[in-house]
Amino acid sequence: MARAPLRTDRLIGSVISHFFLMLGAGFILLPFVWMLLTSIRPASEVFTAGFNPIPSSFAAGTNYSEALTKSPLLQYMWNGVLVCAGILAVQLLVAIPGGYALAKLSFRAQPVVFGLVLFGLTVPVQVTALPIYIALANLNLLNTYFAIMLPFFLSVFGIFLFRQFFKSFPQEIIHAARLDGFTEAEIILRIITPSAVPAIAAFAVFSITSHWNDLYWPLIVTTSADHATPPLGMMIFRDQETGSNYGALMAGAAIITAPLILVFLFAQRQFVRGITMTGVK
Amino acid sequence: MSHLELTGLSKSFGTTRVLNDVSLSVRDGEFLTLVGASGCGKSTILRVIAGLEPQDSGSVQIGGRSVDHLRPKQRNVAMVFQSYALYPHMSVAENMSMPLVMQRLNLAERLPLIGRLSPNRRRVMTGIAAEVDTVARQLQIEALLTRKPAQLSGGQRQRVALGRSMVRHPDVFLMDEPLSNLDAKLRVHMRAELTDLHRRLGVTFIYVTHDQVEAMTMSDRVALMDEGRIVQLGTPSDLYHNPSDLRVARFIGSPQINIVSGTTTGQGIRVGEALLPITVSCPAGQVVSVGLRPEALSLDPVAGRPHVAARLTRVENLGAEVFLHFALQESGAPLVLRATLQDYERHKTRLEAAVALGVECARALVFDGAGHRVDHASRAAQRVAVPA
Amino acid sequence: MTVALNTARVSPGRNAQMRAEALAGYAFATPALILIIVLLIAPIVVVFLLSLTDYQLGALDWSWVGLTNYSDMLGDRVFLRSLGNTFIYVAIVVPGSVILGLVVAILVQERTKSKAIYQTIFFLPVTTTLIAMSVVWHFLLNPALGPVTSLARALGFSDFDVFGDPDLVLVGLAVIGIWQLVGFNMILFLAGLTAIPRDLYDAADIDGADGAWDRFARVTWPMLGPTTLFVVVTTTITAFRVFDTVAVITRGNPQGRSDVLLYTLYKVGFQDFNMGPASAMTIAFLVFVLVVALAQAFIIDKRTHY
Amino acid sequence: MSGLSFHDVSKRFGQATVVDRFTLNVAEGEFVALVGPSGCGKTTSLRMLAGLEEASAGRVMVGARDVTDLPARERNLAMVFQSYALYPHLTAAENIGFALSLQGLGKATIKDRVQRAADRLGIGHLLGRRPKELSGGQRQRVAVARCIVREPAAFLFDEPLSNLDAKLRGTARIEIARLQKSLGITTLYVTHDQVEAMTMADRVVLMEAGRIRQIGTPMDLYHHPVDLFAATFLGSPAMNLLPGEVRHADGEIRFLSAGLDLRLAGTVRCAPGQVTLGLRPEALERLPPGPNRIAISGIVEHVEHLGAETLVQFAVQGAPGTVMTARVPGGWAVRAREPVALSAAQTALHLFDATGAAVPLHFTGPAQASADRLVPA
Repeated sequence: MARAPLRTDRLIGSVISHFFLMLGAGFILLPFVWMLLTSIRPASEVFTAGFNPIPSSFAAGTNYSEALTKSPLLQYMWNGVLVCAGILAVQLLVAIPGGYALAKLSFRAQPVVFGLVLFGLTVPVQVTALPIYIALANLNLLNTYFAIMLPFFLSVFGIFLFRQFFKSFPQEIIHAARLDGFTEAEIILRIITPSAVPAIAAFAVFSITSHWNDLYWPLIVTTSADHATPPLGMMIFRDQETGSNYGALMAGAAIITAPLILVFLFAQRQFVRGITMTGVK
Repeated sequence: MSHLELTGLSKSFGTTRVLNDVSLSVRDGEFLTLVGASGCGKSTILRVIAGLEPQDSGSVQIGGRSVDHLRPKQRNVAMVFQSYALYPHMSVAENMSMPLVMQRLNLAERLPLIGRLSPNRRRVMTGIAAEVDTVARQLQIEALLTRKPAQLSGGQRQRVALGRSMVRHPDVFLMDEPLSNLDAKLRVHMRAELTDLHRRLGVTFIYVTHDQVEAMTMSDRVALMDEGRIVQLGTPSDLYHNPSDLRVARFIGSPQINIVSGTTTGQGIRVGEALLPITVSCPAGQVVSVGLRPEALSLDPVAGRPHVAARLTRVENLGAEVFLHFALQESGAPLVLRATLQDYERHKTRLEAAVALGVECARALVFDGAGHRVDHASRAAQRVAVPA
Repeated sequence: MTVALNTARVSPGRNAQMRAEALAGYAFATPALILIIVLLIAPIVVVFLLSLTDYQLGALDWSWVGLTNYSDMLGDRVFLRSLGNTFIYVAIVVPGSVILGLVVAILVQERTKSKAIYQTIFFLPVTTTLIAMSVVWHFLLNPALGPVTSLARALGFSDFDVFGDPDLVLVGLAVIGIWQLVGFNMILFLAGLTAIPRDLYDAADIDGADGAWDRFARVTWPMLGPTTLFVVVTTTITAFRVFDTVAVITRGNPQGRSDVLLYTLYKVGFQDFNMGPASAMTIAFLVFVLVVALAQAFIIDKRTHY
Repeated sequence: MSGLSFHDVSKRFGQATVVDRFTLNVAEGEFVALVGPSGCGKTTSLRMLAGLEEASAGRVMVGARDVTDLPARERNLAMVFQSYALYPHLTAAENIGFALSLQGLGKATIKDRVQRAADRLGIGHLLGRRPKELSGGQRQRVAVARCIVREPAAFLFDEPLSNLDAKLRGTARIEIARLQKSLGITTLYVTHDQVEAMTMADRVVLMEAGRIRQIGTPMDLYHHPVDLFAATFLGSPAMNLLPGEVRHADGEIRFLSAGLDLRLAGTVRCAPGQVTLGLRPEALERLPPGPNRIAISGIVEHVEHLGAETLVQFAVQGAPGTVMTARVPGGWAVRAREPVALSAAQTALHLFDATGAAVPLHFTGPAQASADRLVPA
């Protein structure tokens, strides 16, 4: 909608803004590009490459197969999938009915429960780590999938999110359902849940990304590679390979970051919404 | 029989009294409208009748039987919501069959997957589908059955919502501002369609609206509500011609009734310089409000008949009729006069200056200081002439 | 459910629908409530109690020590140093990522065709596993092998070792922190920007505020107030919890200049199993986070009039 | 203050032409309403004049000044937006004085002018509040005050009443019209509501699909619509329409439609062919048919009592499927399923040819007695 005399101004403005945006984009992309370049570089060249971006010979095959064979990368990823799926399933089972109860049903303890949820929103997981760790240690449950998942079965954020989402769900539809003869459980199952698909998708993205990428808790409760999640595996892998094989290391890094990046590229909209639903967590 | 009886309903939200001892008797097959400004408690009454909200005290009877202890689904009432409240993820057919599914299948049969194992289920579902088809045909929405609510226009959604309430053959239809989400043209059309539907079904309708035109045009009787009470219950024409209260007079009718304040004297009511020969039962020297409908004023004052002096401030010409806005000469109080185009054209030149407006005292409505109607002699005679 | 004292006043209607609702409410809220108690409330109480003991994992004996852990903590050089480092880190990351995020959001917002591409690129780091990318950054900034250093060398700068230099290490970590947060903040600001009604800019145009700066200062910036507050608070809390990069890249080195709160807490609690002091630190950490959260709630209450 | 004009202004978005060669002159002090269904280009035209949208072709002028290439702020126009576009972070006073503060006026001057404008609209006591703390009607007045405080060359309104409820709309309508007359300021007013256009404007511009269909005084448009679109857009209830055919037979001109045979008495000049007959609801009256009147009867389907008047919908006898609405005085007791006999003066008839264009009717017969249209006593 440029006005005629302003056209040149706009052009200059757009050139300047592109310049800064590209500079920023370069900064953002630098590690990704270098990760990919190094992951296809022969080992001999890694140490001499300097700033030379183009590998002289192509060693992707060696590096990637090494990354997959020298460490149980696939095992880590499988662990990651299991852990994330387990966490998400329990979170949804708890949070959807809980959110509905807080949003649409009136019972005496409701304000107290909601108050606890709000309080929980401000408490980072690191605060509860010590006692939960001690309990798990005393129950001999360290180094299990259960231990990795346990603290996250409760997602106060999930309960809060679904409560907010259901709060804006028209009360009239629920009234109509009650008149039609739905029980409250059926309202959740047949009315509320189908309508909450976008919220569920967004929450799933949020939950999966944060637990796929989490390092702190797995680092505490697992010491073996058997149950290590991808970030922990990455750490173990790096400690084994200290300084010696950057090509394979970068290939490993590429492999464990790839799933989420691919999902992100394919389903950007849902992904962004899922992650930005909260800044706190 | 499904006559409906409300006795002494009261309800408060916190410290706000939304219903204040409301009693109402609705005849079987009647179209009764609850009308009032937002927050007057009219929608709450509907939800109490449906059992969606509990009353604090009082009782609801349908067909002579108290339903206070019944859950909403057991009361056999259907409700059409302002937002239509269609299930967004279900097709039109599914939406319409839902009340019947819930009535006729037990909990196990309703379960997803497992429910399909029941042999009874298929039989019941076929029966329901046939009934839904019948209703859909009546409402001319049979072509929409496979669509989702999001793919429908406002008017179509409205019909689906009606259909959903019709399939269960309820004793009472409760309608909560069902037309307020439609555009003006469609609203006028649906008004006629709804009254037509009421006539065909012959079932009790309780209709809630804030729009006095809907109340006037559709109902057998209208209950005008204010602050949780019924102010007046009567036929539309009763409310228009014989309002019992200033609030009713103001609410019903568009353009709004003109209210001028006057003082009672032995000879009549003095409004500014003018003396209107209206004798009321209250003592002289009292301040009263005189209500004059825009058609009770005229541009041709007959000599000897009462008139008031006013000056024209604005003309609103709607083509078919003209609203003339005046300011009363002494007090500046606004008056609206409704004239035909011909009358207006005829008097156009005269209107430039201050004019005398004829007042048809027989149609004047007098209200005392508390806003209650006060009857007057000239009025009583007129009453007979008012069409029912 | 209480038995109504005055049965005449309470109609049976209340009981039918309301009781069903209340019953369902309790049923649905119970799992959540149990988890809240077991995984949130009880642990916080336990952590607080632990902070008053000398409990060590695996030890049979323990005793109450009162506030000793707290007084020790306030005298502990390592703790104070990590607290200081954390604040420095926050002080770099928050302004850096918030301002850059805002600038990028405004620039991106005005692009038409390339908007989606830029948005994707800037958001990319948010989706990635920080550990893996920390390894890459470590390599990028490696004084011997890293391309950045060799580029600097080629441009005539002297050698530098970001993660080996006590004065640079926090800056280096902060750069990674900013790198990861800019895109996230950009998205939040973009959401704030799109929520500004176009009409306001039209009105500003007619009113005479049509220069880029006027539009920003008179419309955009005031309208972004609540968003900015939210972004600052979230970024502060996220930055406060810095752990991954430290654990992978520096492990507190060199000379403890990159010890941060959570890393120290991790070492004391989960490597040395000194549960008492670790619990005291946890409580300190919780207090900081709660202060920020309360400040936010307070400011929102005071300031957001629209 | 000055007039406004559009000269062959067009607006294209890609392939779509939203406004097509729009030409209009608004005289100094005149109130012109742009009316039409949504998407007809009325708002785009207004925005091009305001400088918020660039014209693809043509010139816009404020007074004698060509402003086509000027930025919005240099056009000296004030606008009230549909959403009011009040700055939520500023108080009512700051909102009203915003443009003045940009002009660099002194604090005292601004305060004084803001107060005067606010008092004029009866919101003087609300100046310290923020938009969020104001009701819809109050916001709308703040938006108007923001315009008058600038003493602009002209006012532009973009559906300013559409966010108000029906009652408030009625009073706001009168208020704006009065204010405009007392300030004597040139005004261009966009609305989709024909009642607003009819009651407020000196002249109405009816638009459809980016083009002007008719320009004229409200009464011109109401009584002499140029085509079917104009005829049905204005007036509520809408004009009754009856498709049929005009035939010349036996020296008479007749309108035929299914079982209906209306004799158009007098000498009407009208070519034979397919036509649509139009009749406003108020033209149908309870008078016996006579010379120069045509009779229409039917069975009542639905009655709406509005108090002062009654709307009667009836199925027209002889024209199956056609339902007409008659608007009659409130005193008439009429019930559904009863027969009605009505008539209409010939002068109240409208005819439209197959393309929808109005056919001019000239009644050259005996003088049309005004008694024809007298309201029954």
